[in-house]
Amino acid sequence: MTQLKESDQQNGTTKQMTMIQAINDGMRLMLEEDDRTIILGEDIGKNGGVFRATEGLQEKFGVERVVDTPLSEAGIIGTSIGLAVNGFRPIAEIQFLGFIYPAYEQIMTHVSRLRMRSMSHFTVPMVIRAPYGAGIRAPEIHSDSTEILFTHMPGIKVVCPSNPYDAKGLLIAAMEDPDPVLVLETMKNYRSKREEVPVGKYTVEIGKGEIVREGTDVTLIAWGAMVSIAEKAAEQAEKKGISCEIIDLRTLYPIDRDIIAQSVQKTTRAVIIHEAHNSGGLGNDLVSIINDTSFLYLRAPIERVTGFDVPVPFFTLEEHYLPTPARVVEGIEKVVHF
Amino acid sequence: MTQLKESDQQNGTTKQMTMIQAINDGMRLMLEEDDRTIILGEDIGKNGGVFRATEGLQEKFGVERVVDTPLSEAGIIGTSIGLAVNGFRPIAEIQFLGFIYPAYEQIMTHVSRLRMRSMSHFTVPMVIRAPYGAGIRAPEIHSDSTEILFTHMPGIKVVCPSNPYDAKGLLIAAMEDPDPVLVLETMKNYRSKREEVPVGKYTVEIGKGEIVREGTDVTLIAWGAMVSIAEKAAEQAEKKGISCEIIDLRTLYPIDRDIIAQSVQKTTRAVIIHEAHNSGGLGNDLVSIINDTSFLYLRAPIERVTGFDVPVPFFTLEEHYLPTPARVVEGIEKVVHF
Amino acid sequence: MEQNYPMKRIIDDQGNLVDASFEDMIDEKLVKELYYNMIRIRTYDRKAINLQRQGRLGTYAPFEGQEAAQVGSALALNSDDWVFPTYRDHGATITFGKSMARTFLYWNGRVEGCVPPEGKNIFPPAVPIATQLPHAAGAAWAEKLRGTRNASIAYFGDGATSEGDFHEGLNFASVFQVPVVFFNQNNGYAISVPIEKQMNSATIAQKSVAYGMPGVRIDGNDCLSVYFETKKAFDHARNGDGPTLIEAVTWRTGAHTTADDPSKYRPKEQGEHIVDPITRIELFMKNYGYWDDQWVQDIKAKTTIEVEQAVEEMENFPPPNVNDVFDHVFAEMPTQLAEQKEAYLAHLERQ
Amino acid sequence: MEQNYPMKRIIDDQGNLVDASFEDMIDEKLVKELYYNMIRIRTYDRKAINLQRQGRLGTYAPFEGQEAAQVGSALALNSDDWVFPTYRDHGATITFGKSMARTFLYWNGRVEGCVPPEGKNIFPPAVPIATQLPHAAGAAWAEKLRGTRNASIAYFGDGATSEGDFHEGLNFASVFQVPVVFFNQNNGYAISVPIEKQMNSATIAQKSVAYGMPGVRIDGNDCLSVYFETKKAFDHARNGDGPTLIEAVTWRTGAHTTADDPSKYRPKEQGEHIVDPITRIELFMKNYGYWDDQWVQDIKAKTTIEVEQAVEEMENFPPPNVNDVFDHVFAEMPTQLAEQKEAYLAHLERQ
Ligand SMILES: Cc1ncc(C[n+]2csc(CCOP(=O)(O)OP(=O)(O)O)c2C)c(N)n1
Ligand SMILES: Cc1ncc(C[n+]2csc(CCOP(=O)(O)OP(=O)(O)O)c2C)c(N)n1
Ligand SMILES: [Mg+2]
Ligand SMILES: [Mg+2]
Repeated sequence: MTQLKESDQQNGTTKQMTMIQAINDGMRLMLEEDDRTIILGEDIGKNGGVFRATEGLQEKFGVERVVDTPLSEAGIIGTSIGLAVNGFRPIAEIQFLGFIYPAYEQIMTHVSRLRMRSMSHFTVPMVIRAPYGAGIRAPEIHSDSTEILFTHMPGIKVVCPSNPYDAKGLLIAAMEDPDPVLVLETMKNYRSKREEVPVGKYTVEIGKGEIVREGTDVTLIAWGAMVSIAEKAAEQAEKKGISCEIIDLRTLYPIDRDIIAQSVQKTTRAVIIHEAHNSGGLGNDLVSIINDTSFLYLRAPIERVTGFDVPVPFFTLEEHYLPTPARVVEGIEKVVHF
Repeated sequence: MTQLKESDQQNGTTKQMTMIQAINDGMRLMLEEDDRTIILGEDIGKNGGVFRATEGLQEKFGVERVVDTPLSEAGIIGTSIGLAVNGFRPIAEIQFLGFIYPAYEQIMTHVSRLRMRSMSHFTVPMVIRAPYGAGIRAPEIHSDSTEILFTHMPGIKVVCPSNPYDAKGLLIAAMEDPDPVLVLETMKNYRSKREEVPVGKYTVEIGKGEIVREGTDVTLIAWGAMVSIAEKAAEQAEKKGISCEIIDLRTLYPIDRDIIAQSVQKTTRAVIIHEAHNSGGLGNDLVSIINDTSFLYLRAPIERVTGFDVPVPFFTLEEHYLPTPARVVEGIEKVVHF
Repeated sequence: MEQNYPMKRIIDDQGNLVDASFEDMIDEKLVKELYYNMIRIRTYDRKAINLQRQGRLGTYAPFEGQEAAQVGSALALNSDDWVFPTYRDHGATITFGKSMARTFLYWNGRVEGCVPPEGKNIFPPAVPIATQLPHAAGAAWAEKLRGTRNASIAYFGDGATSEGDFHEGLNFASVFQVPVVFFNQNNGYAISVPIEKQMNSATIAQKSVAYGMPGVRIDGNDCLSVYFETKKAFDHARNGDGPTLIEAVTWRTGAHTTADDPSKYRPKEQGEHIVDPITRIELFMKNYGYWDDQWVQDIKAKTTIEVEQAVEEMENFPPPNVNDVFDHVFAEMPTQLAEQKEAYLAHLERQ
Repeated sequence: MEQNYPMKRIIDDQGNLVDASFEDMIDEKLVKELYYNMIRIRTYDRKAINLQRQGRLGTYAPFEGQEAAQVGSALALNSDDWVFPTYRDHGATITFGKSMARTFLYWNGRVEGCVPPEGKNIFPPAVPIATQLPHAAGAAWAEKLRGTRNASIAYFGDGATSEGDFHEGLNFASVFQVPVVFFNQNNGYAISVPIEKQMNSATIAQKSVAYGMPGVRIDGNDCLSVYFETKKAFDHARNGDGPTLIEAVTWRTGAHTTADDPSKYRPKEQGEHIVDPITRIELFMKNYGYWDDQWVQDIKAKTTIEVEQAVEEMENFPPPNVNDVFDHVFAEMPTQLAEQKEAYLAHLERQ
């Protein structure tokens, strides 16, 4: 990653980590550093989490700080609110984003609104972690990507790292944030690659996207698992003589509008890629941002390459639901040859 | 309303009704006509509903068909699913949209997906009614307008009438629809005006918007309580020599893209008005639709006049949250003088 | 089941001591404190209804009839405990130390009404039913983890027992054995829905069985019983023995809110036999020599002044500030929200 | 509380009849049907695990150890009853009439696996925990309103009792006295979380007290006890007497799913003393003269063929159809979805 300081690598203070290891490392670090940190979730203790995100943490920090809860998402989020208001810094793991809905009321009405309702007297500095997205041949209902349900909820921030470095840095930033942060962890990338990640503490600023590929003809905007789809599409497009710039959005609320505006004003064209359904998807917000900031620069209608307006299909058909490099390339060609 | 047939009025088969009366009338009619109709909700029986939407219905149709349930939204929606799958046509009343969240999982995972998950073997022909929106000085949390949470949910339709005629017609259409329909009832309009409404059965087609004011310079798109805000703004704009066309969207999913495209291609400018938060709001979808269909026609960036990215404030401040005619007029001027 | 959860009472409808085992624990200070606070909050409540009728307050939820339950429980708390009320429990929160003026402000659509006095752990009223139960468990859990002797109380109604959050809150509390008291005011109705349609169980207390926690059913109009049973549950909690479910059987004399008409759904006779909780303690005070005419006159006069001053404070409160629409969403305002605010304030300037 | 809900059993671990009151109701037909179906579904289950290991099936949730609970309960149903299973209850649904091949398809990521045979009211497996309980209550309610004698059964695990939907489902069922049986398989774990961390109550059966409904705790590895107690609960339901909560205490021998490693969280010894439910009924059959070597050989051979044929059917099933991504969202496809479909199919053509 661009942020990785050369010094880190040189003096051996980095380590090869997958995204899930980087997440684990971030939590370990904060459990060590801040005794207000407490982790709650289903199967996160002895079992170390169904994806092993909390592997070894209960052993190291005890059952009072890494807590296996009953099977009850509203209970997890609801009691975390009480813990957060009363001095702790809970990290609540929701086993899959598709199972967060029982806690939706607690998040919508309390996690996000308590600061406002109490004029900042009570605050809820908590982190909710949720694996999300399709493409790993999971059983049905395990593959939702419904980020908009949380970006349309004033009072909570939403981040979505696509790689190990950002995952650890954003997670630590979330844990230090005075307000609630939802961390969406794209399952497909949990083990998809290893990278050098600093072993020490660092943060990636919430609210900032990153240019992960520079280009001149068209801007691709993506996050989570879609970043690598965008990258593959950009490579294919390059062979066709089209130069793509790629923004990894990283934070879904608040959105980094400047990075989008600057890039689109340079390239004059945009393709947005996300796995959520088209209708109501965050892609529409991005279209609005471009409309608001860069109307006169645009040379073609913005393309959105997204999941369809259908429930995420069973895994034998999920490849037909998810954006593919081929679909993105068609989107790119469409805006370029408009 | 434009749909009101002259014959209806002439042979006395219409009656003056408020929106809440029209809704009551629609339910009464379907309880009479279709013995599969059953209504479930909190305080809908003897009390006739907190807004009197079900006034008199339990008296007339009995406690088995107009059922006071326990205080449990997931229970209401969850058992309605079982009733619907097993031959009934439930209408579930949620007392306020702000209290629908405990049932969000049932709606998200089952109401909307059961047809798909069973390849149409099991279907859920049910109606969910929910009063929504701000502006009536209700206690906090009673004023949410979170339509996007349901338009981003494949498998359920969402309608939002702004007047008595549409309210009855859309409600009956919803009750006859083979799929689940969420009816958002804008509280502010429940008693705001009386209109001639046919006493007999009629439907307003789901998925169709309506031009409620014709104009040439700019298209205003609104629904629910925002339609009359748009109308007031249009009057003020007219005084400034600006001619506004107004679309009452009426159905929020699936959206009537044709009516939007036709109008915007004519006027070349658009202002979208909604009370939901700006980020993640349905206005973004409309911007995308215009981007997709009418890019080359647009002479100015689309304006969105919406609720802010804050929880709906307590009622002494709600006027500062809600779009006003004055804010809409500024939006209109902005697009016209771009 | 009902026989397993007999309704406990210390004084009966005629103000007679019916459970002599408490005799030694009852003293003048306690009786007068209970009485005084019940008078205070009743005066407050009636004033609020009047203000609402005069258009000087928004929709209001009265608690008349439930004073014994609210005062008896609130007086059993320690000052560092945590209180999680509903929209009907401002009798309890005022007794615990919430300002009357702020409470009026709440009912007047002012967010300032949610802010408790510094050092008093009073949550904003739970509006979505039963959502506060897990919060109370969580706050109590934090106390347990820190090793204090503080505890939480969650107030909730009979209707609230039907929500999933009731169940999840009690389950968490019992699994983690946290110091919380679940204090149910069973006033027989959830708006228009009578308890027989809310649940098939004969009592609410018996729901404790599902969580392996103690459950107790008390006469919620007997302020002494409420006080001592709540105290007992708190002692239990503070000693590390976990949560308790208390069902205080009571009655809402008036409407659900000022927007509600109970004659639509409640037979007129239904509450007629119920002796008002303030009358009950008055009879007791007279029967047992605690009554003091002068003192009663004094506190009533004092209370009337207190309430009037609160009205004045409310009405002279600085007007709502448009900045508050934007300023308390995040600790640091995101750029896009700052821009929305700026644009809106500029718009207001132009008007 | 535990003493109020003693674990009922008819045959013990050695296959001896310990409750003679059932002696007259047990006949060869029943015993053989129970045994035959337990063999069928175990053969199915083991095959599925093998297929998964060979990469011929997706992640799979085995039920070995729970056959008595699933077969005993499913055989107690009438053919028009409604079944609401979880992802672990295909032993029950296959017994009730679901096709083995379709069940394999489900585990192979095929939506066709959710479709029941015509006339069999089998819901798609509930994946979000406990959400099926209100559905079961609703379907039962419809039967009651129509005046039939049909009923519902909702299957769910010990972990499911912690969710709000468990509570809301049981509460609705008890308030409206609908004909539903809530059949809990307490296998001691929710993935890695043991029941002591899931709840503070000694039994699941006692949770029935909260709803004023009968609760019964049975040895879920005793297929006769499961059969007769389920039958009794159904009779109760069909007679208009409302719902029952059954806790069938059982044990999952294997992993939560093929993606899970129980040695991480479950002490090896923990399940060792548990006598396999099929061994149990075998011992009983031998003890009481129901055992017939030839018949056993025959049904095992037959079952092996049945399962092999189901594998073949699954593997020869028409490949997944991309149209199914779009075609079952609404009865009539909205224009915008039709356009998405058309555009995507055109895109596929171009590839
Ligand atoms: C989740 C939710 N659903 C519905 C409502 C609307 N509502 C407000 S108060 C109330 C009745 C509450 O009854 P109960 O719990 O007995 O308390 P009481 O009002 O009698 O004090 C209802 C249905 C709400 N506030 N929240
Ligand atoms: C709402 C929800 N939360 C979490 C999960 C993930 N999950 C799947 S199975 C399971 C454990 C269920 O345990 P139990 O109810 O005892 O049933 P068993 O698996 O033992 O049959 C969990 C936590 C889920 N499917 N749904
Ligand atoms: Mg009540
Ligand atoms: Mg289990």
